[in-house]
Amino acid sequence: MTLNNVLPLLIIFSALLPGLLIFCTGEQQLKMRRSLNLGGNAACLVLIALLINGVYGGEIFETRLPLLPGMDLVLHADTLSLLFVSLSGLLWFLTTIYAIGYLEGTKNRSRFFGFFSLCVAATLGIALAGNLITFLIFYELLTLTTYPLVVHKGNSASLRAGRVYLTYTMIGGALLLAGVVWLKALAGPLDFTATGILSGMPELDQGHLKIIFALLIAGLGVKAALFPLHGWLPVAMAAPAPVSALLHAVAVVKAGAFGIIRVVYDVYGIEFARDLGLTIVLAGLAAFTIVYGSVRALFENDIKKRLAYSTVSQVSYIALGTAIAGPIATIGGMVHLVHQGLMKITLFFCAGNLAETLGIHKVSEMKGIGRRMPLTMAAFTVAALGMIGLPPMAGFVSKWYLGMGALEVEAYWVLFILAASSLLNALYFLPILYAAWFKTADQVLAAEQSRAQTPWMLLLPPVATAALALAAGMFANTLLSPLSWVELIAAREYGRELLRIVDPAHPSFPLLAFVVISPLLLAISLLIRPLRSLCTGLTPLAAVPALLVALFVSAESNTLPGLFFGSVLVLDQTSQTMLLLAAILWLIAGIYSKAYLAEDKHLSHYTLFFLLCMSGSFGLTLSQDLFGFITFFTLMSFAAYGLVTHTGTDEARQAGKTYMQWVIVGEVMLFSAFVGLAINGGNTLNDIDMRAQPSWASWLLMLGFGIKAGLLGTHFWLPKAHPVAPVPASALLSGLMVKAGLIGWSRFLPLGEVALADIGWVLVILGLSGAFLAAVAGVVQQNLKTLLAYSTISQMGILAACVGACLLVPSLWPLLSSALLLYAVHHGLAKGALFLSVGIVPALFTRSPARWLLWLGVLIPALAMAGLPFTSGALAKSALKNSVGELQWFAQLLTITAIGTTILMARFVELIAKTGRDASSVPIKLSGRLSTYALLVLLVMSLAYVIPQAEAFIVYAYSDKAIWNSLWPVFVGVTVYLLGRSYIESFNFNSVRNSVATKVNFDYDTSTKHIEDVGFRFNRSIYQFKIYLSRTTATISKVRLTQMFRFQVHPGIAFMFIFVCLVLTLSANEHMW
Amino acid sequence: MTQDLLYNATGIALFGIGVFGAIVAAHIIRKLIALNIMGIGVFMVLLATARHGEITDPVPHAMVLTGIVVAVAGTALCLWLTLRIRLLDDVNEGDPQR
Amino acid sequence: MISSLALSLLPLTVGLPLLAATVCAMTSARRWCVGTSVVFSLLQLITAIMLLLAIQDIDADEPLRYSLGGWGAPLGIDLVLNGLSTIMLLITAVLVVILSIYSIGYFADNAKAARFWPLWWLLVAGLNAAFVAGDAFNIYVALEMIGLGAVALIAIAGTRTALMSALRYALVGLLGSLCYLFGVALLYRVYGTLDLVQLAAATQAGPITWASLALVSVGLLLKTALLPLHFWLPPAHASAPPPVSAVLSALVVKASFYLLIRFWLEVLAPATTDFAMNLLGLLGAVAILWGCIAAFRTQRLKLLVAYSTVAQLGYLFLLFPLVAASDSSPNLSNMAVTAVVYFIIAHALAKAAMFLSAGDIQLFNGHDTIDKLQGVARAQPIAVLTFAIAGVSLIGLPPSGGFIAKWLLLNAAIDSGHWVWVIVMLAGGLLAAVYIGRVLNVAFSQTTAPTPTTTRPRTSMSCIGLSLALMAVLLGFNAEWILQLANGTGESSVPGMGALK
Amino acid sequence: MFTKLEFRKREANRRELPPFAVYALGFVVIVLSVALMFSVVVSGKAAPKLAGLAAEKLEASGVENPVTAVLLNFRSYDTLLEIAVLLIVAIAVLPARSSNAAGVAHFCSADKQDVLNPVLAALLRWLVPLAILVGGYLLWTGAYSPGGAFQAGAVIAGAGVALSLAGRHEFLWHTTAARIVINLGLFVFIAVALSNALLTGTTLQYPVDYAGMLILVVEIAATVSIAAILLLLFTELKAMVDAPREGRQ
Amino acid sequence: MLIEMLIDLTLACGVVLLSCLSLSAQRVFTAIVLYVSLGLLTTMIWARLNAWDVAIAEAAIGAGLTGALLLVAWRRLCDETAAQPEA
Repeated sequence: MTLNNVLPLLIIFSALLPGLLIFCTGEQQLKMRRSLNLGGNAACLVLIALLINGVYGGEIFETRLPLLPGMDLVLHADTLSLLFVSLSGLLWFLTTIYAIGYLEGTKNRSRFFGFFSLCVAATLGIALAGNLITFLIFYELLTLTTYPLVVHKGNSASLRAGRVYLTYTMIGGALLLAGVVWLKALAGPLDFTATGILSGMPELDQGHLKIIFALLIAGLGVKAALFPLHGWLPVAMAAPAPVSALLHAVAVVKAGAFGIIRVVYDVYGIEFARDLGLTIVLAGLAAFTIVYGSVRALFENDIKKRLAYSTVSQVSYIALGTAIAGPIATIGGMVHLVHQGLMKITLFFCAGNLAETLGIHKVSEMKGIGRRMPLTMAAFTVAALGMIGLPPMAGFVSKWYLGMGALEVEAYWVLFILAASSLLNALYFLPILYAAWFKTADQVLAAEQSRAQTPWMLLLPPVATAALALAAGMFANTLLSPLSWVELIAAREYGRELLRIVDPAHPSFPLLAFVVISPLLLAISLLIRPLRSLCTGLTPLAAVPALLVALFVSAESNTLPGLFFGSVLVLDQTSQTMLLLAAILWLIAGIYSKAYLAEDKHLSHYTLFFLLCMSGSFGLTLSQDLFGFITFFTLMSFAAYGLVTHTGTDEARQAGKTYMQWVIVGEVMLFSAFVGLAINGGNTLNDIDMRAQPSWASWLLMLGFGIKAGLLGTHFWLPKAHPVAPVPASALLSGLMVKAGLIGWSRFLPLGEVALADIGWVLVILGLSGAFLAAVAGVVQQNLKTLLAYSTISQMGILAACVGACLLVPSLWPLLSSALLLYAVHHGLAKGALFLSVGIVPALFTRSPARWLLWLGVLIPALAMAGLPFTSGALAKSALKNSVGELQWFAQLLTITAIGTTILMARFVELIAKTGRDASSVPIKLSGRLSTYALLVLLVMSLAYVIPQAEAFIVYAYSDKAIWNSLWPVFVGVTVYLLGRSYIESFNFNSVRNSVATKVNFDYDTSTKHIEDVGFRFNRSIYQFKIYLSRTTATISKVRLTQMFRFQVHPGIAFMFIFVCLVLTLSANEHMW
Repeated sequence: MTQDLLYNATGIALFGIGVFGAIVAAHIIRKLIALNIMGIGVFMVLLATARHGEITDPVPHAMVLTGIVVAVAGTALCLWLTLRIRLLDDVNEGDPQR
Repeated sequence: MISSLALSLLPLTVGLPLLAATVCAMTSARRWCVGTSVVFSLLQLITAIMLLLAIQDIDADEPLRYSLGGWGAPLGIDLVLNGLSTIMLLITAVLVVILSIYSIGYFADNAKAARFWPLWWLLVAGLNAAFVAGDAFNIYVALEMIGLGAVALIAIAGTRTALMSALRYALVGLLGSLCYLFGVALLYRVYGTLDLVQLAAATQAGPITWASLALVSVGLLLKTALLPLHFWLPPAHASAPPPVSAVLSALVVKASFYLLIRFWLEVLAPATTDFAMNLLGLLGAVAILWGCIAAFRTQRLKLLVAYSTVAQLGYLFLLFPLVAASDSSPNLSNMAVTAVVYFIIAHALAKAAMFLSAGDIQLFNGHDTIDKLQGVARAQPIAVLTFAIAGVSLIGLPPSGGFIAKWLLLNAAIDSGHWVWVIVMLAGGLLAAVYIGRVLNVAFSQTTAPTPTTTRPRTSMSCIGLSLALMAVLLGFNAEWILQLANGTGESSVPGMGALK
Repeated sequence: MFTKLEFRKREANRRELPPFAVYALGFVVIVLSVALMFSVVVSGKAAPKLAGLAAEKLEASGVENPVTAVLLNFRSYDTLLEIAVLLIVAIAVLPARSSNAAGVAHFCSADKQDVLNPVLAALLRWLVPLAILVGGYLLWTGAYSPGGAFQAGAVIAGAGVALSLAGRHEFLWHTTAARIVINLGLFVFIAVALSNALLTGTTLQYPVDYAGMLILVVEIAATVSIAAILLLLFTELKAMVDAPREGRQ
Repeated sequence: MLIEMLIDLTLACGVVLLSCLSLSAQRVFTAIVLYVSLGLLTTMIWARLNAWDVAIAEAAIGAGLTGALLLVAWRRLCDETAAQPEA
């Protein structure tokens, strides 16, 4: 009896003994009970640590107790079991703390904690079970020990829950038992082996094995809540919150999922199961469950029930990953075991906190809750975003590997499922977050506006798990992260070595990382109340490191192997230029904001999003790895939502909503595309073979970044979102953030390497049409910022067209890329300046003599946009034209676009004159804005000439031909504008405005009716759903359902989705061909 | 041999009659009588078996003796239970009148 | 040598309880009875353990025999000890120790105690006599002892229902034992011996053997309460005092089942047919399902437990078709026998625990109407826990003796390819979960009614029930040891089985 | 079956089953009985092996009546258990011991001063001693010829029944003496059986020389107990019958 | 031999007849009386079967005592006249 022989047993006893002892403690012996509980916890964790250490070193831990002849009770610690064991042990610890706080002063606590510990003991047993019989024993034990917890409250709802729970699990248990016995009869002792027991026994009847598989999966599927067997889970929500947390995140559902993994891998053996044709069925079932659970969650108003359906959906990821049958998918499924556990337990903790502290049980009651319980909701947010699968949260890692795994075995449909699930997750989680953070509270809550008092015992666990969920994704590549561990498991399951190639870390100071992190650090310190005003003041400084790096550092590269999947930040010539642009714009916008929003009540919120966005912007500029790029991209996109909606007007909300929908769609597309990229190499750009990029991935990249870049057809959000933000934020959005799309294209499309004619043509056509049409649309606008937004679309159209041109003719790329950068810098600065000028309009109409100087300041960027010679615009445009080589028609078209731009700019100036006169009466202190603005204008004039990319083009820009080419469109444009001016005016004021107004009104109405009030909507939809289900035929209810969807999903999104689906399907087919 | 067969047959008949009576009769005393008749049938088979011309097998005799005593014990117990039930019933019936 | 010495203790298995009974009957003072009973129950346990050691020590194919009076079969009477009977003796001894301790607390009343203790020991003597019997007629007397003793014990409860069900039980018992005796008489007539081993050696299939097999079976089935003949069981078991109910369900019905095994698989094995065996199995299957349904429908807790006994007895009868199916492999039939032995033990412990807890609940609440038992889990946690744990074993969930038993049965059924029985067993488990879940659901609900003022049963008594339930669970971990016993001597316990086909 | 038990006076011979079932049952019983008879006729009959054996071993048994030999020597274990069966019923029926009667040593009293029918009284005066005498004779002669403990006990019990019916005497079953008398048979039997085990090494094996005497001892004790128990059964039932209608408890 | 046969036959028929009568008797009392007679007749059969011990026991216990017990019980259960005065 060495330690190795008893350690697994000891672990179980560390939970079992406290449980049994707790039963003996009296109701009032608080200290006794707590010390028993926590002592057991601590012992368990220590033992687990020992075990992990040992298993990592390759030792064998096995307890074998004879049970029946030829049937032992085996506890065996392998890598897979350790995954589950450490998850259970850790979460047990946290849940215990939570439960102690949650049940303070209630009845029957001894019973509760006793069964609680027993439940954990059973879970640990499941994890450590070394053969199917032992597994079965603990599996049933788990059923039994959880029953008293489910009915703990003793009211009719929980009794019903208990009954339903027992019914399901008993039937499941019986099926499992039948399967196990049968298998035992066929195959003997059933000890788990890494490559499967049955794969070594080809002589067995395959028909029998199939039936047995069905029995086993049905039995396990009950706990794992696979589709037709999930009914107990939402009902079981009647249990106390710690129980829900434990049941849903760790014990019960995971036990089922874990069992499925065991059966597929260690009993049948994955290859064998695949050969039997079993995994495909399982995968189909899991996929259906994923979608089904999400859809059901959408219609639940009760928070815990929504979470329950979410669990139904998420747990099936594990089954899906298991069933896809490839090493990478396996990693995805198994790692989701841990990740989903961390995230879902956080959500349930938070739901419990809400119920406990404020008595909130419904989604509709969550308005403004973020201010009352910021920590709780922060944890909730992290977990919810992780559930959606947003990087860098843990959920992303799971989905990433699932997606890759699916591609590995060419199961393209799985990507659809993942995409659909992400969308649906977003649909049911984001409204909650929106309501919690961005809405004002109802009267009831508003009455007690103070911050809610939640005991630390209830707060610590969710915050800790949320942090873990975040860390599991962020530091996925570290030694002890779930992912690394799972990779070890997968390597053993498949009998091969999956060595990850990680560059050794440089001991040098991670300068680039510091650039990215400094805004984040400031954002975090912003959360600390005493530091808040100081931090707000320091905001612009966050961009200083970036500026310094962009100016004074050449060619630097940081590799952080622990971060993400190995983060690589590279400062090369391209990114340096972009970083420079970004740093300048952020610095200036930061200073400008200080002045612009000096009296804003919610300045700290603005600053928070501002900083996050800044970090994302820097990060994506520098990131050379997929995970890092998409993380920062996401960070920027989501944080920008806060900027867009900052003013809090209805218009802003509406715009924010549209923006968010597009962002999500874009995220999903990019996710799929990146998965497609990653499958052909690795995580960093160096590893990826761009030439082998699948065409569907290219399409998705084109579209996904196109959304960000405002490509025609995906631009709808842009003219809504850009104008409604505060002026500096608009400047950033239009000047800088849209460039993220450009960066994405240039970094991930196989530019300069492969000709992708179809995509190239589409980009060119869409880009150029966008350039023209947006100009037309912009001209008729009344709002200055909207006009500028259209201008942005137009300009980005030009850039997109250039990218398209590169795809048509790869040889153009080396030159054109520089030109594009130049253009981007020019446009970023000029557009930023134009937007900022909107904020200084009142100053234009003062009586100060300096106002003429100011007018000049406004005109300079406008003219630069138009491309008047000697401006940065002229330089940029000529650079473009000169780099398109033989595509002369393209150059011509580019020249013509300048006409449109000129018209737009002319219109802009006139509008300023018009609106300024009206607004001039309002006295505002503008000195801060003005100084910043002046600085920017100076940069507009100068910067384009000094960046390295400009060198090559300056020569061209000052040839006569070039000057002429840039001059005549301006003349034409100004002339056309002056000619058509009156027509535009009448057009505006007479006909279109009415229709536009009605349209806006209509939008507004629908939004108030159906979208404004999230809770009401959900309430109503549930109510209607039930009514219709009971009273009318199925067809009518179907109609109703589609109606509801119509209001939730923007038609554009629906269109996009279908479009993406089509493209993917086609490309899949192509692949098959 | 004929005597043997005769009493065997009679025993079987008695047993059958007893079974029939024990199942069919409702009154407890009749049931007990029927059971006792069954017993007699069994004993008759045993005793008839015991007779082998001149020699008599004492073992069945001993068995029957034991059987008789057991039968009377069982009968007595049943009757005692019956009477106790009856007494309880009488008490319960009497109560409301008082 | 040691074993032969221990073997000479065999008559003590009957003698000790009888002696205890006379002592108790003569003194009739409660404290004397209690003292005697404790001493004798321990002595009996020691005897059983020594016998167990002895039989493990001896590696004989033949069962051990002890000729009473030194005459030897067929003239004299032999006692027979094999693995199966040793296990039955042991489980009896264990249960008697525990239930005796419980009864000390339960029968605090002098008058009842004076009646209870002698009857208790006489019943135990009858059980032990049946387990070690090697003589057909001796079995008859033992059956009568068991039957009448059980009736008398039920009657101690003194309520009208109890008396009524006791009377019915007595009548059924008499009918059954007369049938049995008739069968024995016919056997004696044909084969000229009463010794079971000699009978086993002599029997041949034939009309008269069939007839006697039928009669013996009907008699024993009446006492074992197989489905159509079960009508007397639920009220009798439900209305008896708890320790009596416990022993009735745990041991008394098992005694007659044990004899059935002996007759079907050993003594009259040549006369059995597959059809008859399957018929028994079919009845058992129906009993499982019907018993569970009846248990679910009943309103009273103790009746529920009693119906559950009917259902559980059904499992035992699945032995016969499984043995019948295992024509070619003695291994398989051994497995089935082992499974059933395990089932008997597990059920004995669990059901005893369940009756004790049901008795506790009834005592505390003053009634045992299930629907009115809201909140019992709070008022009597130990009793409910006992009920639940015992329920786990009855359902056949791991880790419990019931699970191992069911596992073995399922294994046997699957190995022999009998899917019907597999389904029945699984369905039975589920149905059992349904009726046990029903009770637990009520028990865990919140009370609205005020707590009854009836005296609370002593915690120590509740703990005894709990200890039984825990033993039933622990049995799930110690399976191998018991199985070795049942299996190692299993071949000798049923020697007819090898020659069955 | 057995669910509609009838306790009352009911002239018609009521049945538990519906008529159809009764006829069906009758038919089945007749068929089965005939089949049974047939099978008995068909199958042979074993040679009287045990009869010979018994006769052979009779000498060693200590008695000359083969039935007694079987009952109390060859198969005395059955008899032992049989007495236990009787004891079960006795204890079940035995009235509870009342506290005030704890010290009473005698269980038969003639305190009741009811006026008896003189004829009956006279009869009793003769009958009881005669019965006891006959009982004693049967007991004694059981060793040689038909008779024995059971018969003797029954006859003596009959005397007791007569006494009880006469109403003059009352048997106080709740006394310790009564309990001892009832238990005596079983106790002595076990004592002898176990002492035999010490003497001969085998339970219930009498030492050949003392067999007759020991059997007699056992028989006497058994007779006393059997008589007492049978009497107890009768008197208890009678006492319940005589109990006032509103019940005894 | 023949006479013996006849005696046996008569006894057998008598026993069967009596048992039938006893079980089909209208009144319980009659049934009991018939049963006692049956017991006595059985005693004769036992004697015919050379089972004297059994015969004595049957007479004393089987017929006598059982009959007495049945009658006693009958008085309480069915005999209204005996019970009436006490009520």
